[in-house]
Amino acid sequence: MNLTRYVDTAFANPKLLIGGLGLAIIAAIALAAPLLPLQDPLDQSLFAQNLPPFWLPGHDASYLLGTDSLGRDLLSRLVWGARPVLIVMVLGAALSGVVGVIVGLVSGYLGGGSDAVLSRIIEVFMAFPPMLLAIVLVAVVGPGLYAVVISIALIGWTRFARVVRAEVLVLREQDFITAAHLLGYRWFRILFQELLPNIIPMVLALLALEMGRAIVVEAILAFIGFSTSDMATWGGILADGRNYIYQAWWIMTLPIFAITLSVLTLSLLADGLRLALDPVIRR
Amino acid sequence: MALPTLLGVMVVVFVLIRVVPGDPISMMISGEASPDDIAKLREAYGLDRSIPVQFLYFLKTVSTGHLGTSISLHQDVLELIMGRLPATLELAILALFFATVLGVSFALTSVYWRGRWPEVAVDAANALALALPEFLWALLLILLLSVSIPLFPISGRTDPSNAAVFHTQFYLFESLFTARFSDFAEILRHMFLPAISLALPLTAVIGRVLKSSLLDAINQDYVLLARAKGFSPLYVLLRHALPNALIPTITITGTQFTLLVGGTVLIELIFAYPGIGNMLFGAAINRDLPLMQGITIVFAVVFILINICIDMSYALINPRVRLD
Amino acid sequence: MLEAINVSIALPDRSQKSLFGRAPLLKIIQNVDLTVQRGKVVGIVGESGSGKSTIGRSLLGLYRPVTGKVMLEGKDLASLSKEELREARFKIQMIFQDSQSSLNPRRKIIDILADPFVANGRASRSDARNKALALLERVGMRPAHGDRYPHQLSGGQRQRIGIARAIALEPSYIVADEIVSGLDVSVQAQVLALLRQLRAENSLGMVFISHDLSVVRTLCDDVVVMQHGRVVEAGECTRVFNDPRNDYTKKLLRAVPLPVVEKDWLDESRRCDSEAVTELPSAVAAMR
Amino acid sequence: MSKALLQVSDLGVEIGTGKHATRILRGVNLEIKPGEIRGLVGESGGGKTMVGKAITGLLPSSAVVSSGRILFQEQNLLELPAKNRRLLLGTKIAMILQQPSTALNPVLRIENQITDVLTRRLGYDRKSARDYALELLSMVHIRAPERVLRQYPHELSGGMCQRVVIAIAFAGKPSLIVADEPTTALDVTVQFEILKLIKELQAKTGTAVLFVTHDLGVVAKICDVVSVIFAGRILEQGRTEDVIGRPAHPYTQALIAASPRLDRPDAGLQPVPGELTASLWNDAVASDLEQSHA
Repeated sequence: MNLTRYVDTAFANPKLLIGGLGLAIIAAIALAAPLLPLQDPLDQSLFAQNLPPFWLPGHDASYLLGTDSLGRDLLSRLVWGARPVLIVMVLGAALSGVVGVIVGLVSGYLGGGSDAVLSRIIEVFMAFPPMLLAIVLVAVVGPGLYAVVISIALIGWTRFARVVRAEVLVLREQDFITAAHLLGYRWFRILFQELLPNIIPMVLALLALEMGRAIVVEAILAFIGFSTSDMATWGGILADGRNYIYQAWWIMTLPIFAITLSVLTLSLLADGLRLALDPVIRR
Repeated sequence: MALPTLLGVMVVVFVLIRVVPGDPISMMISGEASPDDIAKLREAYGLDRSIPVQFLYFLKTVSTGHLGTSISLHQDVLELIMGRLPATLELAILALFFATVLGVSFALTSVYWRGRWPEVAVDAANALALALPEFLWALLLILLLSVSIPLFPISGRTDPSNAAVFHTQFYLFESLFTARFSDFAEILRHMFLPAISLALPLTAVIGRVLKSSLLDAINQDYVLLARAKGFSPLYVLLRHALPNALIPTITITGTQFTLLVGGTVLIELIFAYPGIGNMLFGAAINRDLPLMQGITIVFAVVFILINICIDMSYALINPRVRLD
Repeated sequence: MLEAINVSIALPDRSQKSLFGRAPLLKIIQNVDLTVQRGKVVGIVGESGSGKSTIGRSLLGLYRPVTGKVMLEGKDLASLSKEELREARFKIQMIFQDSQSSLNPRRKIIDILADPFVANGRASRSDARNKALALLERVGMRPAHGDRYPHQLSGGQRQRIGIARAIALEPSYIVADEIVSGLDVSVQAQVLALLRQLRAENSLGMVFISHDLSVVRTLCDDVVVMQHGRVVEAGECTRVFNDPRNDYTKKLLRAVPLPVVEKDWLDESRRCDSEAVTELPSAVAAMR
Repeated sequence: MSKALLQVSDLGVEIGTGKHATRILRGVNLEIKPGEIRGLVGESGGGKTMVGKAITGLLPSSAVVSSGRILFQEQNLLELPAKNRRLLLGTKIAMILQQPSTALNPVLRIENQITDVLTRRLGYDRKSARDYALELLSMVHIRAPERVLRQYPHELSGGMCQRVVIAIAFAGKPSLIVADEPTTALDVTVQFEILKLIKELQAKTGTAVLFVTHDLGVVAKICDVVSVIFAGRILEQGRTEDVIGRPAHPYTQALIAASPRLDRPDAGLQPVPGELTASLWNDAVASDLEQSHA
């Protein structure tokens, strides 16, 4: 395939293009944070509290997007805040994906007793409010980034498991699986060659969505003070801004904007992936 | 179906209590208690027995309707929860109402005017509502409708100055059914932002699923036949396509509604709304295990009840299920 | 020889399943006898719900009979170990009705045809590819079709791929389940011609399941007529079609609309005339 | 000879617009006289279903009529306002569909599905609508009409469903019924019963029928006249005994030769020659080009 065809394909699916680019930008900002000429995101300044961003009167040129209630530079905090987002997004989604896909595959493919047990476990997990699981987990592990990652996995794996199981149940009844049995294929070939390729596109789309959810869960846990406290987080800025909405509304607006944009990007990516990988829709 | 799930929830809750660091006893007592006292307390709470026996004891207590005593508030857990549960239920039901009304009208609008601008507009709104979780909606709406345009209050269930007397904890329903409309409006105004934030993601799910089921339905032969009877497009859509499209929508609304109820936890915190979700945070911060445990079980029971309701409404609308 | 001896099969009836417990078993076919010789085509005809597909699948060992047994060259399929059954299955293959769902949508045609060789260690990757190309040619398709995905082919082409896959491991018997029912007559004629040719080349024994009596008449040597899970009549095609003895067979034959104009075909009186179908050839002769 | 009930002339239908438009029908001419059964036979992709949908005005939203006229009782349907055209359906023109199991609404009782057309389109009140519904069901030889009225489609067999669909079609005493492959999904013995029923009701009411099918056998048994369609063009038409017995067009001949014959096992099954269909398609596409240049 040559370059122009790649370009054509990309423009034929703008959702995938925008989503993919957006994800790349988030990753790039997170990785490049230490290299950028920014103030220390943790540096406090009592003389520069709740400063507005550059387009509002009363701003300070050295704080482009203003400061929070402790006088920390908001631009810098936003950029550095992308780092925990990246960690949590990748690890959280990957962990939920791996656990969920394995459970879903086993449950759907083996059926019978193991399916009954696994389905029940999924149901039990879904009977808890997700936030409750996260809170209890933080109570066990203690606040921090890894507690956040595990919380995300604890909440997210059921989504993968349910969808994958349902899909495997449908695929299992298709004639091409019967044909595979008749041709003497062994279970690993049936699982990895016949079933898995039919599930992967959906799993990829779910992963993109899950990454978006991971960002939100991280923000929530940081917002209620259960995430890491030695890094700048978007949720942390939110929590700070929540206390000053009437005096300095921009503090909360900035991270909301960042989170919203990232989540939208990832949901576009999910839609784009679904479109791009479906052999029938694609033509 | 429901019982094994509930039992599973009990097991998880029981295990969680045991893995949370810190002996529940040591949290109940002051530092100066003698080892003897501690042993007595352990015995009183059954903690000296083997784990399976403890689990059975725990089940027995729960099955008699006792959820223990709150450590931080020194009150019966069930009483505490029952005092707050109505507020949460009202919020969830109001949100479900918003979501259904908005979602169904979104879907119908975009299918009826498909290929024209209302479809594009509704789809864009839907995609936005779907992508953002209730947490972000709550903060955004606070900024928009409380801070920049001060329309709605951002905390509480009613104004502290409000002297209205309620006989039940269901303030919204009580004021509505006793026709005290100014109280009703006041409470609704307080509930509007939290309910709408909770409702928006579900609105989008209902809108999207119903739309695709409707599009699916209008391509079916029975809709072609209905059109061949010479009915107007609106009648065909509402009478022939909608009932069929509702079947898959109800299933998904069910699972999503449990998510909505789960979402009340955070929304209540953000809006300082006095429901059980807000109470859960207090319990978590105070490490009030009996209270956390009680709230968890109540949430699980509510989830299971919702699923039963969904199954029943599903059977009501789908004649195939009724027979089986 | 592939035989079904007194086979009955019961499957769980999901529609009757209560919330708890198992679904009750429903007898799909009862006491069916069937013999397929190599080089012969046995047609199974019947209307929907007659159990004709179920008997076809039970010949492949996909269902375990409640009574009776399925014998492949003298061996009872149910008595075989899992591994022996796997080996035995290479001798019996299946072609499916729905060509779309019978081919993995995410694999290229060439891989679908090469897999049977690779999976069973019968050929190396590159060898298997050549064998797959040879199969494509045998079913009248071009090598270029190998690079496509199933959804990029027409229904008739997909059905050819299904046939190619079924003959890949050179089985002795093939079960073809309604394989032409979704196809246009012109495509159907091509697929049937292909089947005839393969059967002559490989002395295949074939079970041809169809609701279309005309197709069975043209393709098969023997025919089994099924109704409500039982065999109501069986025998050589010529005999069964020219001299049906069972009332249901007669009713079926009478209901087939031949492309011959008869003004009184729909008349009730004529339907009682059991000679009608056997007389038809002369009616055709008169028209010419 | 009586005057034509329906006269389709030079009907062209396209799917999509602009550069991506694909022609589905290319100048179709078709005439149906009152009270006759006109067969329209062809293979899938030939456009036969589109003719029926163009006549009823139920084309999919992506399809547009690009040329021609559809004169029904001397008014051009294509020039009628959409609403007036819709009001012909259910009263003057009715439809029977291919899949009886999906043609009825799965969540509505049979009673509602029959009476809604009676009350909303034909001016019956509730009471008389029910009586007439019972009458219609006995007309299509359903033995326990009272019970069937209370049932849902999934509780009925395919044949029973198709009888209900036929009852609905005949309810408004239409002058034209478009039957789109009405027996294809049915078992052969049920097909026989349904064909008999259609013929019987058609003879009794004098309704004209456009019978769309792929099955030459069915055409031979039920149609008075037949048109053969391929690549969106009518290749041959005439009295059924002529077209089936002495086909003039090579495509019709090939189609007949390809059909398996219960009565003559050694005949039939001659694959339609690829050159023939290819040249027909080429002709069709060439005519498209000519038209777009003109």
